[in-house]
Amino acid sequence: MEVCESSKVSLREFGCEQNLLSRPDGSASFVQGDTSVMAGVYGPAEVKVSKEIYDRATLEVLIQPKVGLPTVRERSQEQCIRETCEASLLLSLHPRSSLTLVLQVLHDDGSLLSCFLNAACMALMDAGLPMSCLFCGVTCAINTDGQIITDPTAAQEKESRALMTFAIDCAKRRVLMSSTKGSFSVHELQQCIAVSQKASEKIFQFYRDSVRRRYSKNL
Amino acid sequence: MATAQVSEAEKVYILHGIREDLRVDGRGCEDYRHMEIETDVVSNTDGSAKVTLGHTAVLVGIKAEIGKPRPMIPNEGYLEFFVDCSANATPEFEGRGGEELGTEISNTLYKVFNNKHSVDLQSLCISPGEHCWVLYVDVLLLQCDGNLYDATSVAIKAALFSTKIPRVHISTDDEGGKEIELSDDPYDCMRIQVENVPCIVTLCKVGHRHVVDATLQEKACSVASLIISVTHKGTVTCTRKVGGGSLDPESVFEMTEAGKRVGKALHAPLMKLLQHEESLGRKTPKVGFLG
Amino acid sequence: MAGLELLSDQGYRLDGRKATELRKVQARMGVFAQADGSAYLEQGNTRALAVVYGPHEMRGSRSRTLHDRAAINCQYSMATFSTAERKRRPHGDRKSTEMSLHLKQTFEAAIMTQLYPRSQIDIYVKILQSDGGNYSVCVNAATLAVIDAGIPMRDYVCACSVGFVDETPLADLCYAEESVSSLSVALLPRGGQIALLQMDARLHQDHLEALMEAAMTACKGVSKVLDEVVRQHLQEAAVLNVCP
Amino acid sequence: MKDTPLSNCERDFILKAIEEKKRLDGRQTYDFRRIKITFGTDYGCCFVDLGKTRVMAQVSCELVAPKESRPNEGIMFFNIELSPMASPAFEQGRQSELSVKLNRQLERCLRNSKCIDTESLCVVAGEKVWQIRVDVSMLNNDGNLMDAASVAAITALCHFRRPDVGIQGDEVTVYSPEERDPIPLSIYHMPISISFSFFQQGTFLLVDPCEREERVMDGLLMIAMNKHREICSIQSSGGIMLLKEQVMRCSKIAAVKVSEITELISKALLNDRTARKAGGRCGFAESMPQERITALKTDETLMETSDVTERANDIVEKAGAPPQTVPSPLVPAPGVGQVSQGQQNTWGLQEEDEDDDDDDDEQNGKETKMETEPQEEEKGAGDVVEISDSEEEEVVILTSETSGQAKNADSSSHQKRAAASKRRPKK
Amino acid sequence: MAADMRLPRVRKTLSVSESASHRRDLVVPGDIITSDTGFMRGHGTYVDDDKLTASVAGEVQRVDKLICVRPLKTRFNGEVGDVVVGRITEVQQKRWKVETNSRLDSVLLLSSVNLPGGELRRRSAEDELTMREYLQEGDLISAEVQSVFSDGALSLHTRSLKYGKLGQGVLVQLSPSLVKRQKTHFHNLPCGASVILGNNGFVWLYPTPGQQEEEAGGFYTSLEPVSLADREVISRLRNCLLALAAHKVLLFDTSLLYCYESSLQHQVKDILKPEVMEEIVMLTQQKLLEQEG
Repeated sequence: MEVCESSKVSLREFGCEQNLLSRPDGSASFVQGDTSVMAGVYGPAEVKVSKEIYDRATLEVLIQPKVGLPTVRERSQEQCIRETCEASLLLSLHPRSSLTLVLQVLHDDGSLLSCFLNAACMALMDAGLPMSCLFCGVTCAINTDGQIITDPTAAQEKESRALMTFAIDCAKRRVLMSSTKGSFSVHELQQCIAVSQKASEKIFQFYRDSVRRRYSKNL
Repeated sequence: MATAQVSEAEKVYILHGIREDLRVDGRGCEDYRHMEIETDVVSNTDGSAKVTLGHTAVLVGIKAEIGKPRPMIPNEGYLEFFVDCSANATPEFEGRGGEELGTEISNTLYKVFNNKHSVDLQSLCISPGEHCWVLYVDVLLLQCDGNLYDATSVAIKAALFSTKIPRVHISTDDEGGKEIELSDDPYDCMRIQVENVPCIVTLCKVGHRHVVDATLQEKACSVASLIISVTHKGTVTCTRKVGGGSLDPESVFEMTEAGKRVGKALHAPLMKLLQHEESLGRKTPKVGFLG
Repeated sequence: MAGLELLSDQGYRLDGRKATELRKVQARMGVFAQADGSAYLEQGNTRALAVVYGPHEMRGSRSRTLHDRAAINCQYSMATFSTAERKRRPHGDRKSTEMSLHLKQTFEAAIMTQLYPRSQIDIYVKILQSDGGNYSVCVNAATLAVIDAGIPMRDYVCACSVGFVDETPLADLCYAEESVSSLSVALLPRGGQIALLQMDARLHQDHLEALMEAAMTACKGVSKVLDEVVRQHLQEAAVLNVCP
Repeated sequence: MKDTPLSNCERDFILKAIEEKKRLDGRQTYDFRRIKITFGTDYGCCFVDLGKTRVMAQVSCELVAPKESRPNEGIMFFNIELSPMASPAFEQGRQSELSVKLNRQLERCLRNSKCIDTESLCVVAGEKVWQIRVDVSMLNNDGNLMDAASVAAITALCHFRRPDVGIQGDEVTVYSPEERDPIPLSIYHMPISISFSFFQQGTFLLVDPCEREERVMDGLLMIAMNKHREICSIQSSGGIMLLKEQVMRCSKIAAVKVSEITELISKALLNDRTARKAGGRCGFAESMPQERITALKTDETLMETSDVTERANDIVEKAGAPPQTVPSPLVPAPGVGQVSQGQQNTWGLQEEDEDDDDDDDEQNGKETKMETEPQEEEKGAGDVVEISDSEEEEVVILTSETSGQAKNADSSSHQKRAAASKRRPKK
Repeated sequence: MAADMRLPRVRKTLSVSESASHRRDLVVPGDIITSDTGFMRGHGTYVDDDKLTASVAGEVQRVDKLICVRPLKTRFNGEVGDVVVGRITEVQQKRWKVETNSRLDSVLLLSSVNLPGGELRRRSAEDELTMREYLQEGDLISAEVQSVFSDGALSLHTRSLKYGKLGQGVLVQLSPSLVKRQKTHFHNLPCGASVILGNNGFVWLYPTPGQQEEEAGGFYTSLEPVSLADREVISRLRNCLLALAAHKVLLFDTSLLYCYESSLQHQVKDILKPEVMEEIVMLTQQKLLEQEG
């Protein structure tokens, strides 16, 4: 297996704005290159009796596509994100209540799922919800030459042989969630995980910086 | 209302009354309530009729449209039924509340009317396999006071009687394609033979006897009823049992016999009335809802 | 527009009416015995049937209960055979839902709902035959039905649509005229208050006043007819009523 | 989820203020809030901020068969989506009264006023026409969604470019933007909806109500107009009684507001066009405010990945053949399946372990709370991990080798740590 | 078997006769009744610009300084002391909900009924549990309005031997405004049946009871078959009531009795035919006028 070229292993510029909407309890927009997502969090709030869970909060994740109504693709992404969030949020602190995370696609230029994850994490942080750890999403694509590309654009995604998105927690750099498409070897998978772990450090550093910047005036 | 609430004592009173052939409103067991029928009441349709039976009111509109014959029967047209249980009839029907009842009635109507023994479906064919007339029979329930099936069937028969389908002229153009032309002349039209169209008689089993044209209160006392469609010759074309209770074979026989008798007698005055109305012509203004 | 001359040089419209002439209005109150109030109204070839139930105990979800007034619940539907082209669904599409909303809004303004806290009033309107001005006909029919039900109202609500052709306002549009431009007004004639105003047309602002004036005059015309119908109904009933 | 109800005193306060011609945000009665228009990366994507209300519009197109009644006209489709992001009271996929009202008003405002030349959208008469779809998503509801939506929709339509098509015989080719420049829609005029809210039985009138004001208002009058002072639609809503004079006054105010907003839209469109021509990047990344402390941006970052392959190799080698640790269930007799009995049961043990662990943690947490705090701050993130590492090692020893348990315990230790760190600021 | 089919008839449009057009007491919504501020505003009116205005269509009625408008048809607007016939719709804790054709369901409290075993018996928790045995959903009762709640709902009581659960008989639902207020609404008609003319427009027709069985406290109903003769009378009375109501004739014992007498020449089931109905009502009115004059 070829050693991947370092030039491909880069993250597009990314940015984030927190607390940009007035209605939600927490909100954030996250931009990765041209891909951008807005997230809003409501909760903990009253929950419908039918959805109530007696020992923890009910988390609902909704993805709003840019055009038309949510389809099966959005539903499966919602599932991935919900599981990730459930793993990191301390839901048992808010029994019998509801948390709603709404994600709105603003522009899709590849690595959408990882952008969803990052926006979700920033919004949850903004909402002040207790979490056991932060998480971030990294998308890796393996192109036909076997090269690993992190944070691919839509065009790169199209040309790739395999596409993997991992959610990584900040404490141990463990994989919280993985979603893959296409074919790849075990070795490649491990490589991608390793790359993603590396990339996550940058993102976590960015989280840290942005939160530090945000609270710079308060402290 | 679609259903009426009746206390136990009232039930007993109704039950005993029917046993003695004297119903609450003074009728015998095989008497219908006063019925008013008028045809041609809605002008956007090809045929229409309004029937009131006691407080029950039904409006039927028939629209003829050109469609494609069913592949299995290329030389026949067909009928489509839709029953709109509107909220006007009772607030229970608001939103989707009336859909269930509507589907139930329309399913029965398909069985009763959409066959070549009831309506001459071949006359609805324009060119076999290609074009035929589709009659959209839309039933609108305006008020429910029991016995919807009978009122609906009478209204459908009357509406079919009044239906005027424009004559069709088929011409062939140079390339062999057929062109359909509808006649503009309102008098140049096709009528539907309604002689064999059956009427529905609903018999409600109350206690040990059965009644026709049950009111809502009587319906509430009955556990099962039999829907029988009968032609003018007294032939039974369809029977259906509705309601949760059961009927023993003897009473089914008795009810069918009674249904035949009642149904047969229903056709003669209906046809007489329809012909009488037709003979009045266009000069007498329609009463419609203004009466 | 559309190749049709809506207003001839002599000032006549498609159906031979003058510009400000209303269609013939015929109505009857108390059509059905089971409802609390009912009315049938035809305005030209548009015909509507309105039925009122209530005020009665809240049905369905109690959460809609209003503690200081009655909740008004409207449903507008069209008979499947009411239009030239057969309709598939009698109600539930966006347009009928909007129409139901508009009716609700109109009658919330006119009915003295504060007299019936925690109750509900149902108004169901069905278009049997449609030839333009559906909203107006529904409002007029529903007004009669509400009066028939003995529910207190500030005043009649009368509705009428007007259009604007060749610098001339046309009153009470039929279907063919409606496609060009239409302004519908629901008016409480005595105070000149507008309960609902809706316009679907491109119209220069300067013409608005003239058009609204025409609409209000037309509504007042309708109100005269309704008034006659109600008085007639009252007398018919009261003539026979032997006063104690 | 239900919207939080407005308290009576708030209601009274707002009404009182309106009577005194004052508004919550200090505006005058006829003032609009600040309108900001930004564009997305694609054509036909537009954001409108009206005060704190924020909506997004996206225009898209596809080739479809035309309606039978209008064989040579394109189709316009509008959809306003009340995304639950905008307000907790909005539910996904439900046709609420509000959504019907907004959708119909937008249709009336943009479709019925014939502001777009639908005939130019015809490709092959009777067979293929363009369907232009406008999706408006509400992102934040702070009142007056209608005006924001109408501005967003018309701006997006102006901004939109559809692909060019070529017809050769029966074949229709859609050219990609690289092949041929996309074509803008032909727009005759720009109708903009202006909302007026009425209070106290129509005695008071406000332009551009915010969410609080919308809650206490009696009713709304929406007038859609273009800059030629042509009214495209009027709609009153809510149980209000209007007088003719009020409607006339509103229409005059609307004319002024519309010309202002039209000006703004044209300017925004022009700016965007020049920016795009200059080849500059445009999109959200650019529109993100740099000066706010809530926002941060980084540039493209490279990563050191030299050891990635080694690490991957390491892991793969170490793992080797996957250990068959999963004990197969014993079958005492045919047809009887059994779990747990006679097998290695880890459940009871694990629970105990966790309990112990918890206790430990709790004590740890309490003890270390005071002492470790300065330390932690100094050392930063790495150290926190270390502390937990040691804990985790313990955990790993205590529990059996099933990974699920390790993870379980792991997360519980995380919880503790988070709990501990949460306690810290209280001090 | 009989099926009576016919074409609908055009309603005779009454030319607004002189006598009627002079009736100034008929008003429609929005009509100004008086601009004199000395009057009090009653039901069916409101004050607009100091003018007393009608809000419903109907007859103006004046009692001293109080002006009301009584609509032809309306829901029951109950007052204390009114006799009502109602149907139980719900059994709740310590009370029944009763449908009485009012704008809200009426309430019958457990404490406002006579329970078996003496009038002054304390209501025990057991009684609460066995409420459904006394009155269950669908049962009809006669009762009196005890009080009116602030939202307009009525509180009923049956603490008199004449009130309580109703047994065999026929309920006719009419408009409350057609029922004349009288000293008593319970009548044993000489034709062989009894009637309760509820103020709420619910009229209960039942065979005249032989003697009151009082021990059950009004919760016992006989299920013995009613004789055919009684049935015929009840059915005839029912159809007469509907005929009178269709022609908006005020209902009280005399009008009902006259109508019954006028109908005797017809078969019971024919009474509801429009032309017969008209004839009977005309006869009734003549008799009523004769009696008056």
